[in-house]
Amino acid sequence: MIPLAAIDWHSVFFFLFAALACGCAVAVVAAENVVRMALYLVLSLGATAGLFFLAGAEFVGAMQLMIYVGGTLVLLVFGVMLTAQAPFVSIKTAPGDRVLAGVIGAALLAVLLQSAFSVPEWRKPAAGRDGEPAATPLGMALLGTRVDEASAGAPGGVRSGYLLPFEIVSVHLLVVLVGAAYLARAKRRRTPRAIEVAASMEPPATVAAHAAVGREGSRGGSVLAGGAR
Amino acid sequence: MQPSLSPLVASLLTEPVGVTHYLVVGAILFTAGVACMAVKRNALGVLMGIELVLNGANVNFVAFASPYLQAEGGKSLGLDGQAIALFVILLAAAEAAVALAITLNFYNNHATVDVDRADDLKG
Amino acid sequence: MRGPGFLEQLDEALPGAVVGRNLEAIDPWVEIAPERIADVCGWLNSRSPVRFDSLQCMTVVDWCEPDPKKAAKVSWQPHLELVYHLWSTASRVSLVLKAKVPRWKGDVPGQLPEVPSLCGVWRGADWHEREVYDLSGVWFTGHPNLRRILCPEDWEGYPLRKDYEQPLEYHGIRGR
Amino acid sequence: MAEFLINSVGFPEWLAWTVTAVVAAVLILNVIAGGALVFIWAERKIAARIQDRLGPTRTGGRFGWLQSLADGIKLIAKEDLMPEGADGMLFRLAPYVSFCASFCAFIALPFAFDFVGQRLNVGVFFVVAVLGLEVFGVILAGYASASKWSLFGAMREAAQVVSYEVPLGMCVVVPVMLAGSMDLVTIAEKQAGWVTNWYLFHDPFTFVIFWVYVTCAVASVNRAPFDLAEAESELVAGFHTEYSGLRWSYFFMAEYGSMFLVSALAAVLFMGGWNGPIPVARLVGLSEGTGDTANYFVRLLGMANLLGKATLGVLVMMWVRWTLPRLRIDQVMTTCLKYCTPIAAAMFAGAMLWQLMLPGGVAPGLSRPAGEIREGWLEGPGGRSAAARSSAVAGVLP
Amino acid sequence: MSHVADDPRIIEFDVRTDEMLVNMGPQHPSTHGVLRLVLRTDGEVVSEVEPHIGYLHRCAEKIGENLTARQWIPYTDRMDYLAAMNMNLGWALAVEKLMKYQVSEKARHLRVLIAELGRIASHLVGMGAYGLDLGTFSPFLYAFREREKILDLFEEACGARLTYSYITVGGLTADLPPGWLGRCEAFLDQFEPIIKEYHALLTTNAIFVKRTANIGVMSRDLAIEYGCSGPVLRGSGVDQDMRRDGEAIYTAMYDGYAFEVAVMKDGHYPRDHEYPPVPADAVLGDCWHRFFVRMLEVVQSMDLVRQSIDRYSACKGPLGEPLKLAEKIPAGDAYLETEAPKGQMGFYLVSDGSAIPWRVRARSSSFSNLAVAPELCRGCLIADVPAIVGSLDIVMGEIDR
Repeated sequence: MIPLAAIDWHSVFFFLFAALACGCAVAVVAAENVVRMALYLVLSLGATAGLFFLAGAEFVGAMQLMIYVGGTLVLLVFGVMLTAQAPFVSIKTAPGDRVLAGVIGAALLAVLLQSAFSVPEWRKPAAGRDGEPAATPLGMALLGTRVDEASAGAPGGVRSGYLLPFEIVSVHLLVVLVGAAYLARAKRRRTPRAIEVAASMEPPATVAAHAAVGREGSRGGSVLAGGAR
Repeated sequence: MQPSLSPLVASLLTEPVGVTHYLVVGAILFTAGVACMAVKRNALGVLMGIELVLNGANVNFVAFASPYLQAEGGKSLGLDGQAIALFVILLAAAEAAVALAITLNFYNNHATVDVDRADDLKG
Repeated sequence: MRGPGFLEQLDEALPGAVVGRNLEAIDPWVEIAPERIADVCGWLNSRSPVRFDSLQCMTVVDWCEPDPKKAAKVSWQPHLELVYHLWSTASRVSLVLKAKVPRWKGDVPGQLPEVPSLCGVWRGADWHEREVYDLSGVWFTGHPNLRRILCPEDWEGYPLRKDYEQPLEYHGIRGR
Repeated sequence: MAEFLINSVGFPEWLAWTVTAVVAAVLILNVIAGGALVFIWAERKIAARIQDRLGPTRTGGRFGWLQSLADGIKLIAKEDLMPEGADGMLFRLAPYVSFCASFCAFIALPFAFDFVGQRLNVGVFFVVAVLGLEVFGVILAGYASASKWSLFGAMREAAQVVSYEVPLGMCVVVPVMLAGSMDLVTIAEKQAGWVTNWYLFHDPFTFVIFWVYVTCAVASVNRAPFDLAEAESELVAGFHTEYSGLRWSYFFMAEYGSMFLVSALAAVLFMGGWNGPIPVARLVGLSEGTGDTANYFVRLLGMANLLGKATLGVLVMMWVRWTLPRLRIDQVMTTCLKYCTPIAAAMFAGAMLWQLMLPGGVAPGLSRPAGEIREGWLEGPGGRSAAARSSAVAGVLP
Repeated sequence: MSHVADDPRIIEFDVRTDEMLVNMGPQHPSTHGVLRLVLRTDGEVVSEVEPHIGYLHRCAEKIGENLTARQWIPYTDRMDYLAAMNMNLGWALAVEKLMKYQVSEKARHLRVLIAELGRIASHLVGMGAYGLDLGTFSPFLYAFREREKILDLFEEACGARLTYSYITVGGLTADLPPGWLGRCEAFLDQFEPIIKEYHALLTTNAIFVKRTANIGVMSRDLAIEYGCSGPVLRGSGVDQDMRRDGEAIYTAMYDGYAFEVAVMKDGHYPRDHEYPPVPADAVLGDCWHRFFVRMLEVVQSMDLVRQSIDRYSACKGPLGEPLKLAEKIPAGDAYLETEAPKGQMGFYLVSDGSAIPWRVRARSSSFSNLAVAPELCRGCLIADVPAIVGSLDIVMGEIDR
């Protein structure tokens, strides 16, 4: 039994989020139903955001939640719903493909794990944890000014920030937005709206003109009884 | 708790996590993503695989960037890692938008989202 | 343009369509040959001097006495009488048209009598004709969608006919 | 609290932190659950009063205090139905996804100086991001219910919430820009003092953007006149048509939780947070650092202040709901894309220029050489803790 | 998959979607009873609406063939149960027309009084329920609050709050209790300023205008062709009101009463009261105008009630007894349309000379008004369907009979 006092809660939460992230990632592969896949992906990416928070990258974590989970995945779920007709909700994978993917995946995982464990320094972190709030330096770096410690030793004192990549990404995003909107267009017939139908019909006779006609018969009653009245 | 399991669990829970831990998570996410791209026939499933792969890479970047996880005297990537992770997230959003547009267009034209049926260019 | 002169115009335009009239009744009416009803209404709607632009009401009176004792005393032969109440929005006058049709086509029970549909004249006739078909059992030829409207689609019989008998049960629900 | 436990009670550090965490979690949970009960009761009373009715009068005494509790018990006892064609797992999971999102956002919400679950230096961002996740529960509920009305509601909600996140984000950025920090505590502390220090009255642009924020916040929590996802006259009940019992009540708690959250966020971002219109604590000589008890009292006062403002926001939402008709989905989108977004963008630019042009503004990196900023950052006055860091940055910027 | 583009006006660029059949009703919060609308939708856009009616069919016409004319009065109550007084009146007048019977002068004015109060009550429900359809709850209760007061008056007069059977063949079942007129006038005085509140909450509310203006536009010809009537017809600019244009036996009831038909003439509504201006977006024949006509008629009916109170109290002499329960009806047939709140309510009566009619027929305004709904809803959004159907102000009891 481990004494509670000895438990590193940071590690506990790490394992919690790591298990959620990895478990849900595997579930994405295993799931047949595309909507469930989307749910697992959401959970996996959300848990990864938790890992980012634990690693001290709060800004990246919040970004991950906002853009990735809140934006991209809602878009993805939208796509799922737009195409979620019964036959496509779960397209079965051939068992052969599964086996092949399993083998290749296992091999890839083995290589990656080997490299992950290969550097001893990576396995033993310092006990004392002291991070810096990264949001402000990151924001400044994106605007072209580096204020973090890493830049202190750089020649000239100040390293350049990410202004150019930042601008490129913004323009890129704009282009992508336009492109995506263009791509997703499709020609389709539709029935004209009621307003358009009404507009295409002959304009209603003016009330005044109508009233003039209306004066011909004074009161109700049968057309045949006119003579008698 | 089983005595045989105890030392490992205890060491996991009591020792601080390092870069390696993150790398393992990243590797699993990456592998799951690759497998997803390979296995899924639904275009959106493939798209989800790509997201997982990018996310796995992101985990690595953040891990290397984090000063928390470094060994004594180790140098972290610092802001560079986080900035790259940010750009990856942004580009993933862009990629998802385009991929989704392609998928929807594919769906419009072929009435299916099965990527195996996208074989118009096959000789 | 009111009074009997209007009828003469109708006769002139469509000779033979008017087969009877009663101008002394509370609501004076004109009887039209049932097969000419669509022509007459078309004329009334578009070419008549008084434009009858709406069909207000349409109904069927079943002249039939199921009780044989009483039936012996009545002066009429069993028949269905279609009654159309037209209204002219512009001139604010009404017109009652009647048309007599046999209760069954060719006197074969179950064969509905046929009358031309007025849907082509007034679109509002659609539901009225469906209701008449549903409750009184008159088939309107040329109607785009002649289905039961108030009763369920699988209902049997025409409830507003005098000889209608309520079913004993309907989908397990006791009727009587 | 943890320091208090360690220093005064003599708890070991780990236990102190655990107890603190549990207490914080329970408190937040109770704020949502208990708050939802109170707000549901308030909504019924307010709706009734607006409509010339009395509302609940009997349960629990004169004003029907316990009405929502009684309703809650009824909901627990109610049969939990699931439609035949529903996707069982997703159907069961959906309410909890919604609720968790609403619940998680409270972690970063400060109730007073240091009265915060976890002080994040990206607090604003975190709250907005997590709040956006609530939509997932709704989408899942709509899809899993196997009902067309639910699906309509879910699709409307998805379209609406994702769209409104854009102007909402822009509105939120303005106070962040003024304070030079994304930390909610810092933002609120910057507005300490008289009412004129509130960002709401900082400049004309912030005043306008506050109202844009109100619009977007109401839309993003799906309240009338933007409650299209559950429009009862069109979609029966929208995404929760098929829900009953406890699961349905989770959606409700999530809704009221988010209502309170966006109101509290508005209070922190624009209305000084726990700093009242009149700095009572300072006027009577109670300010930070005059002793533990006094300090604690000041914070409690601040918390009451913030809760009051947030509750006011919720009450305004209720007032609006019982007064206005509902917009149509295309009009909702028009409001977002044609009005809110451009206005927010223009106000954002305006506030930025105001900061840049007028004395006392903050313009990082533009008015000072980069090296100077870096030096200031590295050698901030307040030591090396995270909180001190952010204040150091704020201090070094002109 | 190739799509043929024929008319650029009806081509839209969008994601490929599939049509969906949705049942709105018969258990749906906004269908005013048990109406079932089958919507064919493409996303939020409705391409076709098909009303299915008959869920409230109670064979009233068949029952009428087995009861005497006066015995059928309670069945007319259950047609437009929100304006039962006007239903009673329609049937009573139709029978009186066939019998060539004339009620006393006092009964005539009392009938006007009661019928116009009934019109106010019905329009209040129509207005409140329309707010409900558009997602605002409070006006509904404000409307019901005032309607309750009318129902209280009715209850005092006849003992019932919903199905009155008060106006009957040959007169009314009873005279008004003492003090009733004073209470009625007090109600009118109290009610008059409240109408401004309704205008503030609904008629001129920006969101309300957005939801109703230029929605469900019904051209004049369409309205006439479908036989629409009442506020639905007048909302399209057709100057027709049976109280003025109907048959002699009905218009005689309103002889000497001053009122102007609530219809837009030459671009404006009658200006005998302070009404809010017509919003710029509103098109003649849209939901807003149908709603507005109802609001105007409430004011108009209040005027008529005031006039009738004066005339009724000026009448000396007895009210007159209604006809016997089994009074024989002369052979023949008669059809009479009266201006009920929802539109022209026609009763057709065929008699073979006995006390029991040979054939009874009720032509209801809502029946014709609802029949237009598919035309109006084509191509609208789902949210517009309740807005359009609500603006027709239908009552299922009248449609299904």
